[in-house]
Amino acid sequence: MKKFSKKDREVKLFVGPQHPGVTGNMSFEITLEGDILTSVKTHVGYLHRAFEKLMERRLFIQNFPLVCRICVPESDTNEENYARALEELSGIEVPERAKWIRTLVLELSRLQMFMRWIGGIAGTMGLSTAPQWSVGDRDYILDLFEELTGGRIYHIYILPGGVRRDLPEGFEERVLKVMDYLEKKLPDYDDLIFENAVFKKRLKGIAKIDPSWVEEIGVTGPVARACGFPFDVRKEQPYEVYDKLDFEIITENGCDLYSMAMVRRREIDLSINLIRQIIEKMPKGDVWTPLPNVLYWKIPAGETYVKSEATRGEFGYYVVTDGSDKPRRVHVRGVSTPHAYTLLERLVPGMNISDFSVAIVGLQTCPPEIER
Amino acid sequence: MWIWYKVLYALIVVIGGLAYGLLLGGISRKITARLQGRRGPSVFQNYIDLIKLIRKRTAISHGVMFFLAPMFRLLGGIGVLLLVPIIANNTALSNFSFGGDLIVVLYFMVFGCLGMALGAADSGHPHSALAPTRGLAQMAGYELPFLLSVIGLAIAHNTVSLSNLVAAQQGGILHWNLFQYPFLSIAGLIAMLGMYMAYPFSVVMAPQEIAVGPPTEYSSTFLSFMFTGRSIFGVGKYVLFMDLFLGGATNLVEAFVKTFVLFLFVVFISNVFPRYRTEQAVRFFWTYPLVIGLIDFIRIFIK
Amino acid sequence: MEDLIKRIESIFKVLKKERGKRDNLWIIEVEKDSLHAVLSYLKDNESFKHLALVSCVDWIENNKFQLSYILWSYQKRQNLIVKIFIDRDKPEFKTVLNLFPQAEIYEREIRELYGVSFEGNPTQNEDFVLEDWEEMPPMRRDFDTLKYSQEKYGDRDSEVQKTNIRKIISDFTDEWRRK
Amino acid sequence: MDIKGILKPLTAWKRAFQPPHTIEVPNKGKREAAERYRGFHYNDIDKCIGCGTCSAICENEAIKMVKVREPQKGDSGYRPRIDYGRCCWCALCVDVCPTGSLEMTNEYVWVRESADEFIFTPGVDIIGHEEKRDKGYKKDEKLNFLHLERVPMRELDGKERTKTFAEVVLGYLEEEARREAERCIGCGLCISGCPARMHIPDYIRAIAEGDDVKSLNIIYENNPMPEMCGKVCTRRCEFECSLGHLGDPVAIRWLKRYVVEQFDDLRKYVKAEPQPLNGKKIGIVGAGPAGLTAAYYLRLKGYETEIFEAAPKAGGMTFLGIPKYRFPIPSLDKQVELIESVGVKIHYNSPVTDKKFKEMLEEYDAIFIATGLPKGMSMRIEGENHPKVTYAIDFLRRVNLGEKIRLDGEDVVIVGGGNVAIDAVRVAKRLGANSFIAYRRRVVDMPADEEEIEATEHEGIPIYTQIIPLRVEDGPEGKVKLIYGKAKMVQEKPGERPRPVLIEGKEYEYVVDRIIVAIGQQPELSYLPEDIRNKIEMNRRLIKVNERQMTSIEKIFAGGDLTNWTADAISAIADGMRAVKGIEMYLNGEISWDKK
Amino acid sequence: MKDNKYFLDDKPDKISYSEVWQKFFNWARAKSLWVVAYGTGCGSIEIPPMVTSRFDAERFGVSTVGTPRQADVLIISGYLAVKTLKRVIRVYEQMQSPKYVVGLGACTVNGGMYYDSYNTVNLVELYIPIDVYVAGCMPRPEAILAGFAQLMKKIKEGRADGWKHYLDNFEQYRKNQEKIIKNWKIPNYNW
Repeated sequence: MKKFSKKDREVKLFVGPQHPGVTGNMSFEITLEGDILTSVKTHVGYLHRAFEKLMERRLFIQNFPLVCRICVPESDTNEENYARALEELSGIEVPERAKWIRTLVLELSRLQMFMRWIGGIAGTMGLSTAPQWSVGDRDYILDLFEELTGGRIYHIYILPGGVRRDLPEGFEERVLKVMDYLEKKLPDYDDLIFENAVFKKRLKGIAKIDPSWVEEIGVTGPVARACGFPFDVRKEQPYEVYDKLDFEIITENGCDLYSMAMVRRREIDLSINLIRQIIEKMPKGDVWTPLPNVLYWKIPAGETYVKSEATRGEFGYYVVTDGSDKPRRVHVRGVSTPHAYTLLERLVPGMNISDFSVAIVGLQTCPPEIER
Repeated sequence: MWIWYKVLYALIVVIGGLAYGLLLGGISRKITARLQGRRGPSVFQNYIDLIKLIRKRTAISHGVMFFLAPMFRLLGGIGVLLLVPIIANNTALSNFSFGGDLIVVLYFMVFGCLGMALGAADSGHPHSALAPTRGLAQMAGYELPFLLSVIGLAIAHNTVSLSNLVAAQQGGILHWNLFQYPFLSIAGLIAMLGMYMAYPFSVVMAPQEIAVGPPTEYSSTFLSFMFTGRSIFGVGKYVLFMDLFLGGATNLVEAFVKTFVLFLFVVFISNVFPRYRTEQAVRFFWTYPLVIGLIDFIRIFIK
Repeated sequence: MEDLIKRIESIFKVLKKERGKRDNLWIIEVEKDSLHAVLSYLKDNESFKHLALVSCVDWIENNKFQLSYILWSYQKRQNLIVKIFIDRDKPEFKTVLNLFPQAEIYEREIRELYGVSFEGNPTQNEDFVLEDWEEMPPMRRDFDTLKYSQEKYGDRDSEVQKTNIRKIISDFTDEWRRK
Repeated sequence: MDIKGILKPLTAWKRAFQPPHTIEVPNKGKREAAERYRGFHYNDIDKCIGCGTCSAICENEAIKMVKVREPQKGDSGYRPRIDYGRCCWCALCVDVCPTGSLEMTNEYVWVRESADEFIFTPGVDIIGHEEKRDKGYKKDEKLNFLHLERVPMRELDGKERTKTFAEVVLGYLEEEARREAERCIGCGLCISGCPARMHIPDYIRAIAEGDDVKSLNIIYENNPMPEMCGKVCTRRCEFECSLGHLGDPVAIRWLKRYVVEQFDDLRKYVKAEPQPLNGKKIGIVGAGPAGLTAAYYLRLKGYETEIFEAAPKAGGMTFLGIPKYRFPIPSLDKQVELIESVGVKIHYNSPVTDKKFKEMLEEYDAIFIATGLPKGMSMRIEGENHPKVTYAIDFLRRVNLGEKIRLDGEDVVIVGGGNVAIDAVRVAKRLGANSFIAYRRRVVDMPADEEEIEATEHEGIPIYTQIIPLRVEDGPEGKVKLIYGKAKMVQEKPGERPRPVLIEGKEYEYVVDRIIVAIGQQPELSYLPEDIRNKIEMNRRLIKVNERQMTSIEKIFAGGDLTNWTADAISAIADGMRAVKGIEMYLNGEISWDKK
Repeated sequence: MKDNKYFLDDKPDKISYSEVWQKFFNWARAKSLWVVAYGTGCGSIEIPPMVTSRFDAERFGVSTVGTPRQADVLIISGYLAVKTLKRVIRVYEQMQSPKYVVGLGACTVNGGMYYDSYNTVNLVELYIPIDVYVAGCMPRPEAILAGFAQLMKKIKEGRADGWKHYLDNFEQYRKNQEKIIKNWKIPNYNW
């Protein structure tokens, strides 16, 4: 009788790009032994738009409609990062109020991303009520964005020198109203999701990260914080007005998906808290320092690396200028690049196939920012 | 001559069952929508979906088994529906129930699922091939508490005829098995959740994990057969559980009400839980319902 | 931070050092051959454990590729960009995979988009974002993406060209200016 | 077992009793987008000037300009056509639009079945959201990409400057010039205003980039007298500047002045390399801007050029007519030096007579006459020949030629409202007179530059308006009396310039020491031989020429104020440029009088 | 297994039935549109809001399914990278007729903001037939719903025959597709 080798028992399976369990347009080549994964290979490139090449062909100001599309659901971080890089290289000062407004926008953006993520993580486990609620509630934040910036998803609101428009009249109250609404609804989410027995059972102990990996492979964001590492760019290297806000870094010690989920759950509270603080402390004044003539704007040669805390971790922009009116090179550090490749490859062996899509949503991989 | 009447009645029951099943699906969607804070589709949406599916063209071939599987599914559904008496001792609606119908029903229930599994495995899609293994594992899970409760009831009432079971529960609400043998009923009802692939036990049709499970490759007319089969099967199971635990029905209105309550129970649970992993689901079935059911089972034996 | 640069200078040859536009950023250029030693020293002795990014810049005028390694120290809260230049005609370098596992994917990206090969990186020749790519590596400065796109993918509206208003204005009355 | 965890989720059903928050679109009405929503474009095509800035800033090349109407001054006639297969609704075009005509409405539904229906020209193609434009993304007054405020020019103080003939305008410092040049968006509409079609955006760009030499050379491509233009040009380009619609136009004139002022000796910096002589000779009468221009560029093209000038200096009216506080002599010399350095021969103090002109006709292959308008126009009223009545042009000429005139304490009335009138009144003020202006129409109707009118205010010069001179009489104590009537403004047709009509009956008078008449000038053609003078086709008092500056007489080209109703230096330069082209074509046989 | 050049063995033939039935089924088709859950581009960011509680596309019978086999509608949500195009064509050919394609956003019409990118196609209509285009970048959920309304109207009127057009002009489409996609063999990491 022929003995089956391990190789014979292995099944190769392709998850994505068209697969309901994959966030965004990416694919994974997984090897299965029964229900257990033995290895994974990540494939991206389905969303490659050659941003960095296109940016080298466009004026600095023309790049803003591009950068906000680099990570689709979280456009403001991109805009803010790129704007800050240009400000640094060209020496433009930003008015105080603009900084506060930027921080407000960033926090709102984080908040909507977390709301969306709730839908994602619960949705991958089949709890379709959660995405229906959270994506619906997220829409109120998008309405705020629409009112403030004129766009729901792509805001093109943060430009070098400040922000594009001042807050509309009564905007602060409406923000607070939405925050009140969310705070009222969040206990429902806790009941439905975060305290759900099945939810806990599915997430606890899954995708267990070895804390030593965090520094080794450059894991950042909630994933690192779930391992007890207080890494948060907002505190580490405060940008905009984060140094003037009062908050603590959120950490958990479980190192598994449940801890990551709880970090994100608590980040929602933190974001709401920060938004309230910002609105309370926001000063009056100008929101815009006029740029040089944008059609001919040249920035002296130099290079810089700026970063900020996206919902997924350290989002960085490496910008090189050569004194012309176009950037020489813009390289975006997509947060989830190490998460989707190096970390996932280490996490996968021994994982159940049912947990695979939960894990990729739990790590919050975002293909557009990996491939750009 | 009576056999032709029987066939006519059977046809009416199947069509009525289908209509009712589709309507329940529509209502389920509406209720779910309400929970999720939205309007939801019309309750007749499922009818429209079915009409559309029937006239979609299919251009896929994966072999004979692939085509037969939906038939098995449909047959299993019709079999279950036609064997359980909707209204016991009613000429028209007691269907083909006979002395040992409970055993045959159990067989038909597995038959449909097995057919499905064969078809899925034959469709050549790795995801849908994964689904039967999960489905069978889960079946092994829920069949245990279900069989426990069915056998327990059979022993308790000393019969394997559904009509007799129903008859034994007549005479007031407290005579229902639900109250007579509450623990067995709980085990049976939890097993029913598994049977309906309701969350948290929906490991077979797990869209985020293995595409959409067995019917991944199915489309158009075949899918409509599956759809029909599922609706009829669903109604059949509701009727079965009504007969087993809720004392059957003496008229159509009662039957509607009772099946609707069972349906609400499934909807009530399935919308607020995520899905278990396969082995977690099996483990769940083999622990809590089994243990709970055993309490009554032992009680029956002692008696 | 200046101490650190001095310490590095005392051990390695630093070709160029430059303070970034903000306080906690320094950019140093080192010799190509000593890069691994520098990174290794920074990682082990100076707590620069977090490699944020490996990037490549095409300086086509000088016929060079610049490779930048962006490091971050959690303890010092400092960013440090270590850069080297390699020859554009012979785009080869050695991998830093043994120091930073996540460099694998950044190097694969550079390999695909710039054509710089990294000796010792086992997966560098796998597809990253492109599939069946036959032209020169697309991120190189001499690759004309607009031309490529229009030739390959077409353009709906090509008959109306982008109009130069300047030209129209200067043309519209005075014949004498026309040749 | 986690009982709490199993029961808690069931409480979520309480949400089922809250009303759904679904927005019922599109079956039950339509949801309006936010006030600032960046929806579809709207363009007010009458306000739009077709500058193409939106097209320039669009990173997607979604905006292309298409011809909608005939071009005219300050309006290219092109309008943005937007391709919604490219647009990304970033609204950079709205923020950069210099007229504010481009807006975005908050409409957002655009569904089509064919891919070809996504191209439209807002304002031309009506798509249905035009009426609802009260909401949407609009230009913000403060926060946009344009720099609407001009860098102020430093000037001599008003009281200070009436005492001397020193230059009033001090010119930009380097930093100011860069800042001002930076404002230009490079649309090129200014070119439509400039008769000489100078490459304005290019040289402004060069200034902004700090390359003054490049800028100078661009300027010299079609203007050999840039410093003169930089100081006294009527700057019609600035009226067409697209930034002028919402803010101040770019100070094109001051920028040109800045560039040329940077160089003491233009000969070193201007790359003027004349081609070797080709044996053809061109004679030019009059060394005004037109003549100098023609001579300079013809010489660069290899023709031998000679200019005959009656005055002791070149420059024509810019030398004789323009007061030195506006255009000092050294500036003029600098430019003439350059022109002479390329090989242009200028014969000073050599007025052309009819005899000489006949000789010239023999000697030269072509003749260009640009003798301008050296004679003042008369008011055609009684007593105009009074000795105390002079013509402004004669007055200015005398002053500029260095005649020492003092008018201390005299009352001088200047009749007229043009630039010459204002020059005369300011010169008279500087010579010590209490001069003032009497004009037929209102101040707003004055043809003089606004800036000049403002300058009179700074210098404390009154302007009396709606005054119609009736006659001149002898006044007491050797003074002279100007009798005038008041006028009322009558607009006959809407849109027409109102006409002053005398209010009959009442008469007033000014008793002054001197009356200077500045109501226009006329040519002096006595040097032309009689047969030519009789034959030559005239357009009222000016010579008629075609678009190549050809007169009706073979070999004779004409230009400058002599042919040109606008009568300013830049038009004269343009005439010169045109004549260069015409002469070249004539001598190459491309055009001739037969085919004319 | 024989080396199939195309994903389909051969092109499926067309259906024909009487007009009344046609109308009835067209009505049913219009009322029940199942969208394949494939976010091909950044437009997929507005699909979740559309199908969830705030806009609730299920009111019109629009719901998502996980597999192309069962789907009626393919949403091209924005730009198509070359790598995605290959999968999109495969997904489209796996879908069963009658099938419809909705193009979202500027990128599907004329390349959008990636008109000069070497990796995104400009004119999607060259490779698969698109029934309804919705302008926007990205279109709001309301606009997408309006697009669906238009698609429903088109189906009801029996004009939504992009799939027929695809079959009729299969060679032409294939030629266009082959111009871009070099390697038609299915890569080993795709099903």
